[in-house]
Amino acid sequence: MKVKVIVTLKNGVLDPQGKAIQQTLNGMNYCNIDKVRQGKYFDIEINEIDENKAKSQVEEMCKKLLANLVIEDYKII
Amino acid sequence: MKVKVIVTLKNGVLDPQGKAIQQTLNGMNYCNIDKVRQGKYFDIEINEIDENKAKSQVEEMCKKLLANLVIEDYKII
Amino acid sequence: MEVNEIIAIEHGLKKDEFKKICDLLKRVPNIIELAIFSAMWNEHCSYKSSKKHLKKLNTKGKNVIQGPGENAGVIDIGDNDAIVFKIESHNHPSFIEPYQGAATGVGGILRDIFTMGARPIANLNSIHFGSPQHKKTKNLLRGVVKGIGGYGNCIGVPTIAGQTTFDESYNGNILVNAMTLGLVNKNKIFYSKAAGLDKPVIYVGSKTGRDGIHGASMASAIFDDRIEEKKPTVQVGDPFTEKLLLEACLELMADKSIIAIQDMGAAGLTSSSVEMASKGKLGIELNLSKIPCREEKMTPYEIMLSESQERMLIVLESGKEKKAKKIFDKWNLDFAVIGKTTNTQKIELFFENKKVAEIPINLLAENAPIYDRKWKKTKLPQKLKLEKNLFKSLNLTDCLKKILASPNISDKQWIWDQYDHTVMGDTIQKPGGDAGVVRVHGSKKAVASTVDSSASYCYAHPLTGGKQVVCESWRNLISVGAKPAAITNCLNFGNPENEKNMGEFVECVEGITEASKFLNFPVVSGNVSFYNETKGKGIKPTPVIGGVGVLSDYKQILSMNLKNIGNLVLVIGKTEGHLEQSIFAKEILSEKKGPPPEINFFNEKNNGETILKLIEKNLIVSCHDISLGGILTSVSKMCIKGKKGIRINPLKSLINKFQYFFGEDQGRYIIELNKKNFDSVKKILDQNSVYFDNLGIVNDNKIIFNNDINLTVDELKNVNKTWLKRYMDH
Amino acid sequence: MKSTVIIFPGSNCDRDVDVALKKFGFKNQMVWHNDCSIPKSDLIVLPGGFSYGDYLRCGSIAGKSKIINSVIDFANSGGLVLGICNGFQILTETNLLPGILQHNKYLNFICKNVFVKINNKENKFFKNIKKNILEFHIAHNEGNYFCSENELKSIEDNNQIAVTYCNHEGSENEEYNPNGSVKNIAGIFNIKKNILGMMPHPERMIDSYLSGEDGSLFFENLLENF
Ligand SMILES: Nc1ncnc2c1ncn2[C@@H]1O[C@H](COP(=O)(O)OP(=O)(O)O)[C@@H](O)[C@H]1O
Ligand SMILES: [Mg+2]
Repeated sequence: MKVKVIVTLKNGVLDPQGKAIQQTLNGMNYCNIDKVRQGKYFDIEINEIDENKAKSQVEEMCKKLLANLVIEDYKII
Repeated sequence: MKVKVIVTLKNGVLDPQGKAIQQTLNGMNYCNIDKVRQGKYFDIEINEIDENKAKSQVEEMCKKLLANLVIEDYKII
Repeated sequence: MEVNEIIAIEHGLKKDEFKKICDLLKRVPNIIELAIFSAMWNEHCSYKSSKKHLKKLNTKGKNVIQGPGENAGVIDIGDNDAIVFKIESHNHPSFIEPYQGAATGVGGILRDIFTMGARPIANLNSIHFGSPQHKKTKNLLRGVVKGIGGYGNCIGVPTIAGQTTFDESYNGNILVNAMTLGLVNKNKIFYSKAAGLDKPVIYVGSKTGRDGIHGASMASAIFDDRIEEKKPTVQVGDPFTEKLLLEACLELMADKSIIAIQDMGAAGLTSSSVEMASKGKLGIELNLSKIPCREEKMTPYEIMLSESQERMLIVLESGKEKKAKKIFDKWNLDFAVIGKTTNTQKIELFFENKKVAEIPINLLAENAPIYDRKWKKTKLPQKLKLEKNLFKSLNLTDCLKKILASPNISDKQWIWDQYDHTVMGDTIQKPGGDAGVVRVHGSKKAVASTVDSSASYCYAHPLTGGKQVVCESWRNLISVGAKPAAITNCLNFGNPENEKNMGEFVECVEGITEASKFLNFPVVSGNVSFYNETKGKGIKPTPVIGGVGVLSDYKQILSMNLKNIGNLVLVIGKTEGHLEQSIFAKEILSEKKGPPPEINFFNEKNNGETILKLIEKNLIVSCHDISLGGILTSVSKMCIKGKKGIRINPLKSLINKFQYFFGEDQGRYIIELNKKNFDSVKKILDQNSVYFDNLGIVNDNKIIFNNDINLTVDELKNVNKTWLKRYMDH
Repeated sequence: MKSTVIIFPGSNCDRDVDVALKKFGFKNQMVWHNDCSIPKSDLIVLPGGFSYGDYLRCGSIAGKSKIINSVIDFANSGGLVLGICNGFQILTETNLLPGILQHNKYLNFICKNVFVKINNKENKFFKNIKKNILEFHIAHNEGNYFCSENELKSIEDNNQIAVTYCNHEGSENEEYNPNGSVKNIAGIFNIKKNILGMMPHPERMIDSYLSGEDGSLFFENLLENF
């Protein structure tokens, strides 16, 4: 099955790429864009039919590799 | 309001990062991981209360800046 | 699918070409065969419009080990060391997807170099964009620079020099040319000529995906409004895998297992397999079911046309498969035995146990069409009569500032700060000099390299322009103290089916040939990129010359930075004040007509060689060639780089000061020397009948000329440094 | 003195640092990431480059390689470990050093000379270097040091800041911060000061024909302190 994960920077962690995108958008006349934060998205194909098992395995992988918990949060969607 | 966007590589476009991550996970004894594709995630705060308007504006931004439609697809979630 | 004329045309073939294919084969090709023909007969692979003229190039020289025709050229630099180098274009893909287009351009040229057994030691790039005001320019520039850096930095090869220009003729068709130099033991060079029967054919590197299918035809397709439709053909580069492939190939090459090796570049597996067989006068049999594929259900058609990056084809000695596989396993790369060499002189493809294509190799290579395209000569434009009062309202200081801040003269550090130029620990002249210089690791020697082009000169008069670019390359090498050795060339032109564009090509090649013969500066490799046009409008003819020179002792390297207060500064070579086609004419007079400056081969050679003598005898401490913007621009750069000023002597010349200071006469240099060496320098210059002017004396921090100029070097620097940075930041 | 340089797939400064170590008298050996053990050494160097393509996060995948446990054991038993650039990123990803290196603030790769101030000389890495300000060379895309406020406090309390970006006179203005690092941090130690991670590449500054020679001071001193 497929498991989808989003990894985002924790609140308060500077996101230079997000900021640059926001500024570019403002420069392109999208003046109502107040904030952009960039994160990562993963599409994981896992050979496992039990949804709960798959998700808990992905959760483990997030903690061990996919996210750096010092600055990032993850969310399985 | 907040609009969330996922930008992924089109099917068939090489994803070297995803490949490296998959191999690493396999090496960490997650042998049932068949494929990983990495994409980008954006959290956009837009000063607009009408959801439809906000989304259609973000859609425009995706086409113009956030995604390179040559190799990427986008999805507003 | 039944193949017919319409399908052939969709594959980029002309009607009569399709007819010729059917005649040669004595049947209608199937779709796979058609695809193979279309790829091999494409301009990009067959050189069908250029071949006739490229034959004229001067490719011979004492130091030439390998001229054009291999993956790259090779020159001997002594002590068993050889330098492998080549330049290649990635123009069309970079316009469509600047990051990946430029990145895979760098990846491609790197593979050409290490395919020959050489470790890459330096990268260069020549990039040309539309007018800064054009809406696409900024993003294209940003993407291209990031792509070049992204690939080169990751693989760990320093980018040591380059060239960046802006001209509206590139608005709809940018140019991205990438050059790589590699170092190899001259007895351990690898070639692409297959030899021996029943030898295993090996596929290594990345898996094959559907990337870039029809890429080679795209590179030769004129851009039009339907460009969006061509998008999915862009490839994505993976520099990490390339780094592994580089190390794995060099490891395998250390042993005698490889008979022939060829990277899969344009037209991927098709051109690499056909070329290897063709060179060895052999046949080749491939089992496409064995190809490592990234995606499911790839068809033979897709496999043969895929331009997935980071792949190599190898003909191995029989029995070495296991050993080779072990190396590629270690580097975590795909490895597959996919076929063998045969005596059929055919390419035969099998898929799922069926033969799916069979074509005699010679039909694809030797029998590919060659065209003698019609071309038109460009007349030398008349000299302009520049009236005196044109200059009356001008002021030297303003002109200098305007020129230093103009897009083509402004400092390009914003670009090369993003390129790792110091990795490998041997860069002794970083970008910003006349040529980049890297030491030959572990030896006394060093190699200098530069890329140059002069599209305005070539546009005004292609013959003169062609000569000029070669001479400029030669001068840039001399200026860092290197002995010019050989060149590579990337010929970026418009549509060869257009007589004017074809004429530009023919005459530029003629000019390049004449200069290269006179200077004994042979062409050892190169690349042609035609169809650089949008909506019927071609780019200015832009032959890019990549020059390579050698320093026998790296300690003799010279930079353009002014060194010591009180030193004398001389202009070498005669200044006639040629303003037509100069930066001054364009930026100050808004004048685009007139001939480019003439080339005097004798002076060119004599001046250059005399400068090398001065360097050898340690008589001068800095040197810079005079190019765009003339004397004043060049000396200003020497001031900025050296953080020193100059007091310029009153002029003794008969021409007016604008002509003297901004004229772009060729064959000139500026040198700096200690006063005490003046007599020795003068003696050598006189003995060699080299003309020189006393330009001035180095001072602390001001550039001063009569009452006309009184600027601090910091002011100059600001003017020169801000344009690009500001442009990119806003 | 024996040193070991670990090569990861994608390392590209491994040869450069090998050359530098040998030039200043180390007996250096190279160890492949897939090896399981490290021969006896006095110093382990994690070199610069793009280990595993810098994919996911710089240094994150190298942090899962086979050899890394031996590096961790070596470090925990007090052995000297130096991470340069990508090596620094690997050290933070393995939690041998606190914090993380993010994308440069101005989003571009930067390759240039910078000045750094030595903040702490009570350790083997900088002990007898006479100068307080060194001219070093950086070349990175992700050198923007970040850590939480609590962490920063503990780093400061424990004197873990090794080198900070500054100008030639030692001013630590934001203007001289090339990548946006917290407190201009260019390099940090662990608490015990046997592990140093830093973004600058001393191995690129080891003779007068290169970008400078202050790297020589660094390596000479390192050898002396054994
Ligand atoms: N795209 C580039 N890549 C690397 N270096 C570049 C690039 N563009 C310009 N440079 C560097 O900037 C220097 C100055 O370039 P340019 O302004 O064309 O001066 P010049 O006319 O003296 O050659 C070049 O010698 C080159 O080393
Ligand atoms: Mg020059």
